Amino acid sequence: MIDVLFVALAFFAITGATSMLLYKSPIYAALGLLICVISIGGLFALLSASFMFMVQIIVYAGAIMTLLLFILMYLNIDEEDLPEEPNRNFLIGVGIAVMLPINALILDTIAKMPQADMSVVEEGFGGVKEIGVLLYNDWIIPLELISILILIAVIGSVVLAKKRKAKELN
Amino acid sequence: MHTPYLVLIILAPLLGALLNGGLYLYHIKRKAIPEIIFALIGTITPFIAFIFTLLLFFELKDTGTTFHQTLFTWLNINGLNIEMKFLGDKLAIFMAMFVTFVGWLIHIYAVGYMKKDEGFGKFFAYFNLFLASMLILVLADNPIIMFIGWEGVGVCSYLLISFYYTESQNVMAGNKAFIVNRVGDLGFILGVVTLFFALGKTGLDFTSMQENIGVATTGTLALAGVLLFIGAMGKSAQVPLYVWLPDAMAGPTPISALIHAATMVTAGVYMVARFHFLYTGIEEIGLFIAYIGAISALFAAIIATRQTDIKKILAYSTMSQLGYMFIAVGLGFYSSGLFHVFTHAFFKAMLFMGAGAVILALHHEQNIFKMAKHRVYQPIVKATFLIGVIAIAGIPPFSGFFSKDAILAAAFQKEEFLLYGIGIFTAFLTAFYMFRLYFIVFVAPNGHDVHYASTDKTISFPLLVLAIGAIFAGFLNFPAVFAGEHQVDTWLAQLQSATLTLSHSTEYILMAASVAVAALGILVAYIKYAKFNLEVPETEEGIIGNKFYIDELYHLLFVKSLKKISTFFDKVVDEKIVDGMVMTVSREFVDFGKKLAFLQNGNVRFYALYMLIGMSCAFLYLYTTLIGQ
Amino acid sequence: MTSLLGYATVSMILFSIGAIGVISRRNIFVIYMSIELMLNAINLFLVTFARYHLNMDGHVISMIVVAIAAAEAAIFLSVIILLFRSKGKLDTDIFTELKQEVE
Amino acid sequence: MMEIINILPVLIVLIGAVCLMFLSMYDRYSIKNHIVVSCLFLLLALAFSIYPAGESFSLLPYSEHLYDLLIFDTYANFFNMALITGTLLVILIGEHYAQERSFIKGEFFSILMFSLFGMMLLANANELVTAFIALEIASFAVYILVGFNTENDKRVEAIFKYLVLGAFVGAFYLLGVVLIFGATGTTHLGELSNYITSHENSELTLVYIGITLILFTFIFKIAAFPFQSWVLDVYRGAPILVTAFMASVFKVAIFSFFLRAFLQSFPSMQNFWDPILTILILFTLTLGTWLALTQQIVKRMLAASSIVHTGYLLLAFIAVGENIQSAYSILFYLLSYLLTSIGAFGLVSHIIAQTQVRVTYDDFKGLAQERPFLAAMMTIFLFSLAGIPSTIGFIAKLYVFTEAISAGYIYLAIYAILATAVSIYYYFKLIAMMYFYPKNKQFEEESFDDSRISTYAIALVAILIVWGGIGTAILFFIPIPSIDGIFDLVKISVDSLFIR
Amino acid sequence: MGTDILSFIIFLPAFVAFVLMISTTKVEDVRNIAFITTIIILVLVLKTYLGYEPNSEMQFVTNVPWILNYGINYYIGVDGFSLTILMMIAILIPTSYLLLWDGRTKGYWINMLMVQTGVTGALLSLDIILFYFFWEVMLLPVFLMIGNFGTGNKIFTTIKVTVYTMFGSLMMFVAILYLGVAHFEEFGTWSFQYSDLTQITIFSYQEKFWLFLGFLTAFAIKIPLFPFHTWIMDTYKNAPTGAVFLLSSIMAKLGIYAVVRFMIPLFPDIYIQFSSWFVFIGLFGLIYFGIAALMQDDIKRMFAYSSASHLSFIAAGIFSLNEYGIIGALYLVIAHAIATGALFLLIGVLYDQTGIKTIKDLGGIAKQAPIFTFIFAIMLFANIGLPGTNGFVAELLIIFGVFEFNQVMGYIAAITVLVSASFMLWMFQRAILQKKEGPALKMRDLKVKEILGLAPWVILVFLMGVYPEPFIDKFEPSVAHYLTDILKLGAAK
Repeated sequence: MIDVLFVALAFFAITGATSMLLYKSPIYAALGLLICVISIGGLFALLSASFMFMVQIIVYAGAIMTLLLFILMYLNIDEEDLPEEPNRNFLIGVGIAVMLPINALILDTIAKMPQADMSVVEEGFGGVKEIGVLLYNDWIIPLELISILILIAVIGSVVLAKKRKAKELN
Repeated sequence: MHTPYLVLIILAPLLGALLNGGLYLYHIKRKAIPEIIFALIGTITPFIAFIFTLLLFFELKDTGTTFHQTLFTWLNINGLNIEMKFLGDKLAIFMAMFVTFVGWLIHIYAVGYMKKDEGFGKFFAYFNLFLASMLILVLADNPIIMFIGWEGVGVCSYLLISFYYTESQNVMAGNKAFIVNRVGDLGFILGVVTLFFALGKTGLDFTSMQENIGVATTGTLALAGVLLFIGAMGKSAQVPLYVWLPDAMAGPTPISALIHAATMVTAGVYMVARFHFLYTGIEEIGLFIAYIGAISALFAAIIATRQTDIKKILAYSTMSQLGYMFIAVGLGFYSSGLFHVFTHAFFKAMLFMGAGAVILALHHEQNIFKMAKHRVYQPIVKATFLIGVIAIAGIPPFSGFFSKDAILAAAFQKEEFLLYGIGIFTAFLTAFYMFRLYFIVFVAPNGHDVHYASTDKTISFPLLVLAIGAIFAGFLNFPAVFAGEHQVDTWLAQLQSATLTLSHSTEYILMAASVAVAALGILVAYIKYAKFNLEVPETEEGIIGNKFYIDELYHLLFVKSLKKISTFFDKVVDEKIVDGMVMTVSREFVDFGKKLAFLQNGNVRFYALYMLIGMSCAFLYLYTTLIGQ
Repeated sequence: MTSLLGYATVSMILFSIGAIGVISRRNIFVIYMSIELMLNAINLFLVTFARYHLNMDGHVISMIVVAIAAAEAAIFLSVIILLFRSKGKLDTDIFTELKQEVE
Repeated sequence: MMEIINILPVLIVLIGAVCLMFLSMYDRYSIKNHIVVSCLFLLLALAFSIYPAGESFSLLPYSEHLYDLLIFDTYANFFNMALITGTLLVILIGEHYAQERSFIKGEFFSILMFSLFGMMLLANANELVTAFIALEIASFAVYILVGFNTENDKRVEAIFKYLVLGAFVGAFYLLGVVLIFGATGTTHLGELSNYITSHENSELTLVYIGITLILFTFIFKIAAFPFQSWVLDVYRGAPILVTAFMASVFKVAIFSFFLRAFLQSFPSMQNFWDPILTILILFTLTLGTWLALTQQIVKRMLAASSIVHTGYLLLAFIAVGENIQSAYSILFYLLSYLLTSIGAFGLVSHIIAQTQVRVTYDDFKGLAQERPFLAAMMTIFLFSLAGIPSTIGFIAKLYVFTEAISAGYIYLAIYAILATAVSIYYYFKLIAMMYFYPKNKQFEEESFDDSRISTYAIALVAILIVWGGIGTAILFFIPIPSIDGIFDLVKISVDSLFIR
Repeated sequence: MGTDILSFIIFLPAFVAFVLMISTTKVEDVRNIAFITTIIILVLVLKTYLGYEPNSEMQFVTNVPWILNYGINYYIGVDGFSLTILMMIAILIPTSYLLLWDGRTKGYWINMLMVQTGVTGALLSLDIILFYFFWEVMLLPVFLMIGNFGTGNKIFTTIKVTVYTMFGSLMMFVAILYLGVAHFEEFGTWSFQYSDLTQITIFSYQEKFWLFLGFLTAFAIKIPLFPFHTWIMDTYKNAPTGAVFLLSSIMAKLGIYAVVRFMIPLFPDIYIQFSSWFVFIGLFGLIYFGIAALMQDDIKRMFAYSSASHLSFIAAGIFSLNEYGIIGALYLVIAHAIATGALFLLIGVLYDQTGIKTIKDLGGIAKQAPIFTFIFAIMLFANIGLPGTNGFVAELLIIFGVFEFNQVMGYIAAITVLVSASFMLWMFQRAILQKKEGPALKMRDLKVKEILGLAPWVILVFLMGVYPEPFIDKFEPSVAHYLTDILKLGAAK
């Protein structure tokens, strides 16, 4: 059962990713990414990371993808604006060739690692409570730093995106 | 025996040189100084030198002990101990005597000759300087100090020859003289160095050398001997280094007289005599020297027969007389050689002066035929000139006869009949071309009557003095055949030169022969030139007239080729090869950098691609190390 | 099947696809998405290891990664807007003004 | 001493950043005010960081709250001082530029402070993820600074490239972290080192891979081959003030963390990467030299030459495995490079503050007649970059090469020396431009006021550089702190890494 | 001051130069102040010279730490060699000012002062890093001088010479560092004092060889020896008179000095082993440059070749490994410095007046300027080693040395008597003598000031030529010390 689910989700994730890679139009690409992200969320669930599953669905599928699509619409790019990509496939080939050693090495090493049971754990793992406890004790500093990071990101996006001309006038 | 006078002999003319030089600069920069002052300084200082020499001479005559004077240690490094020291033995004093004396006379002569010349003061500065360095050469106690004088006379001759430096060929002649002399100096230095090490670093002064001469092997000594003789060749204008001598006639006549007659050129002979202890050890080198001398004598005599320039003729005759001297010293008859130097000094100086006087009277016309055309009547000059010619031709009892005859006899005694033959033939030629000169210049009819031309006192006085010398100097070495007792030979006994041991009869025969030859030469000259038609003058043509094309040959061999090589080094080797390589490398380096612009094509995706490629290469390495292990 | 290796493979494949996307696509949007994808792959990896070690630090870290991704998104999208404003196109290959100029 | 003192500098900078952020909301505060405020905060922070300087310590304050994620030791303190000083100098020198350029608003300084905050955290970070966040804070701030002038296409392009590549490499860093976490179950440097020491090599494969990936991020940030491509474009595109900041301060910050990681946690594995690093150094030096040779624009030339300097730093870095001395040399070189590049870039910024044109070599013609003082200063900076004696650059090179040689990397050292020999060409070319050519016609009517803070700051930097190069050589009978003072500081800083 | 007199000598010019730089005084004042400074230094050096006892010890030593961590000291002192050359520099520079007197800018004089500090420091420093320090620093003012006041293709020239020479000195730099490291490895302490570095014993043959080469590159370029000479041609041609004077008669000599000071003690055995090669290179250079000089048309370029020829000869003497050779070389260093320096300065005057430096366009100078010609001739004869001038003593000794080293090479060495004479006299004939109208008429004779400036040189030329012993006594012990103690022992080691 689990295996079937895993295979299915993995398949969806990879197809989604591939379609993102292959589709010319950004919309389709975004949708492909969306499928991929959601199925990754599924995999989180399989790994009994229930909280992360939620985060994945809400933040990614919800927030980020929506934002992305929104920008897409906002810029309403029409077909002729899209760049011609003559040598895309060739580059993909090159990319695969280049990425192979990295994958090979990492996976080879991981295959050597001792096996462990990856079945779903029911209690006390990956829940909101446990993570919360962990987050607000051991990881408080990174959390705070993240807040600062996001603050900077906000300022930055404001600074960058705001129309300066209007400000110059008055 | 220590004496304070030796250095004074040198200092006197040196001081004169400095004074004259300083005054001359003042003269041209600030305000003019009358010639008389220069003249006084210039003539008195040699005289002082002469007086001191005379003093020493008489003292030496009485005591017989040689003089030394050490001023200071010139150099002292690890065995190379050179004292600034002067040696007044009989040889040196003998030489210094007539050098100062003749020198003094020539100075006086120069006063008259250089009158009204803008470089008057400069001339006397050079002149005194020349005399000073010549005296250093003569009185030096070791070859290094000797070399200072040796080079000194060289540079002075350079300065004097290119005295009228605005004419480029004068300067050229000066350069030629200097460079050719330098070739000789090269030999001299190397000879000294070789000798120094051959003798195991035991001092460089003549006395110690003489003591340690046994240390060295004959081979090295022979080498040193040859090298030193090369030096002599340069100075004394022997084949093959004689080429500078004729050109050197570019200078004012007193210079020719001083340089060629009395002093500089005889330095070579003197030096060989100085190193007699070296040459007595190596007979074959001596023979070599003798032959070089003989060849030079003959060669010069032959050329002289076709020359038309009066001074060049005299120059060549000088060269040939020097040849005689080298025959003598080469064969070990040092005293005879020096005796010839001595006599030759008188008559040759006189001849040059006479020539100068004539030239002066004819407004610097030197071609004998043209001179003959508008000849003037200068009785003193004519008479003295005749005396000189007779003397050099070797007619008894004039001085030339005794000295030359001794040399020929020596050659005969050594059973070097070839040398003797050459010598006798050269004697014939000498008589011939000298009288040719005399007849052309003074005798041969030129159609119109000659008017009297007065001669300056300062010119005629030295001429007369020298004439006396030319006539009677010979008796100083009156040979035994005439019940003489060889004063000069005995005086120079220290040289251990070989002595004539021929039977009187043979000597008589030899004398008769040489006299006969000389007479024959005069006769031929008389027939050919006494009634010579000046309308068709001889010209310097034919192989002899062109001095066997030796100058051209040298020019081709050394000058031209050297210039070519020089251009090649500069333009090709340096600019093209060495520097070219450096510059090319750097330029290529930069250009290649420009080719790398494609790495900076500004496209993000490609930057990312480089990164990925780099990473995956690194991972390949990791794969081999981590999984491979 | 649901082994460590399986999950690792999946996430590595996703990661690679992301990387390849960055170098092969000219559309800036897609490039951005590819980077997001890489981050997702990393998250998956993290969670896998968290499960493998039963160590929930992995979850926390992946959360942080999500947050970073979000921040990146903010900047990135505003830059995209800027780019579109300046050139009216979303083609990486036209943004090469800064390339090396050779005389 | 009280623990609070250690944290204060970081805190002050953070507070300053926030204050400036609020300040920038009001238009009535001019740029000058912002400059003054930020300088005040920086000086305060500097004071607090200098306070403990000189003594060797290493502690984890407020362990129960911070959970040892941040470490405070002399090493970090040294870097804090360097970073704060650097930023201060950048602001002071850039004062002229900032006031002349309209697009620079109050936010600029706030973001600058934020990035400084990130960098200081980076120096203090004791855990991989924290470090990454700190790095991201710094980088994000710099991204924004780079693209600050949004009206200028070049700026936009620059920020775009920097952002894409930064994020791209960041992903790899995270992958590395993941792998390390997967292998060891921790990301804490201390525990990591324990894990490494307690296991033997065969079990550490994954860790090796992870660290390699982290190493790549490091190399990317310091812009060595093959990650150097972005430098020229971004440095060229960014406002020159920001370029100065990146080239000097940011580079130092990057080193701070990675050097700590390599010295503290995986010293035993150091030599594993030597072959890779060797190749990287060779290529970095060569490529940097070639790029620098062929640049027309002075800014780009300085950027390219910074690649070469990275090469020297890596040379010292590779030698760390053999002798710890070269770690000192890295710190010293960083210090010298910090001063020098701030000086050089800052001076260019000061020159182009009023005119747009002083960008290419030719534009510098005749500067000596025009503004002899600035020309002289520039000459000093270039000498220091070229490592001419009597500048601090020479001492730094001496230090680095000596240690590299004593670590046995003689051939690399010779190669680096050759690179230096070439570098003399492109540095002296600029000097020749300034001194040996007549002044350009087009600048003659311009009037300059060189009696302002920027100029004094530049002079200060120049004096520091010369003093660092000559030390007490001339005044050997006057007891003033000499180069040895810096050496000792560097020593105890590095040694404080090994206290526990 | 006291024992720090040397430091004072070194740094006074730099200090004055700095003050003048920041002060805004007129050119005349700057020049006068600079001149006075050099005079003060001359006096100090004279004081040192008289205070020096002729033995092989280092004297007037100052040794204070500079960079403790690396045992780099501020370590200066004089021995026979450096003292003689120091004296030379101190005499040459002020008089050169007198000939450069008019028509210079402020920067010119400041640079001159800077160079003086550089060369003096390099000359006196006994710590090898300190030496390197000054060795590099002394190049920078020359770089500026050529670039600013040069003629022709000056900027290319100045960059070329800088990069070329710096390349060499960087090679030396590596060698120096390697030595320091080796010392550290053997003794556990850092030190760059050459006396300590000579103690190192752990080197393999290869190492020594390469280190030797590293040093040689620097010095061979500076001297210059045969394949490394191409930079001097353009430089001497395009550089201003002052720079050429400094380069030819002072800096090149420092190359020679450095060979004696550092290469003999550091690598005695390599030195001995390869000496024959270097003697050969020296003699080859002597003849090669001599011949190449013959056809030069630019007078400065010709002198570039002639100095190269002489310096190669000096190098031959240095490498001939015996007292005659080395003493002769050092003596020629001084003689050549005086002669060539004077000649370059005179040519500078000539160029300033007539504005031409091609030999074929010159000529007829002697008529216009007799005193100029007089001094020119004296220096020329000194240059071709005429007996009675100092050049002769030196050349004689070198010939002796080379001869003792190897008889055949000795014979070759003697060719020096010919080489320089030929092209010098030819140049003299065409450029100075003869009759020429036109530009030559613009030539003025030397001013009294200039004559006074050159007078000491003329006197020295003859004094050192006629009575060399006292001068040689000053550094003979050091040479002996080097040969017996250092060279032989080092070879044994």
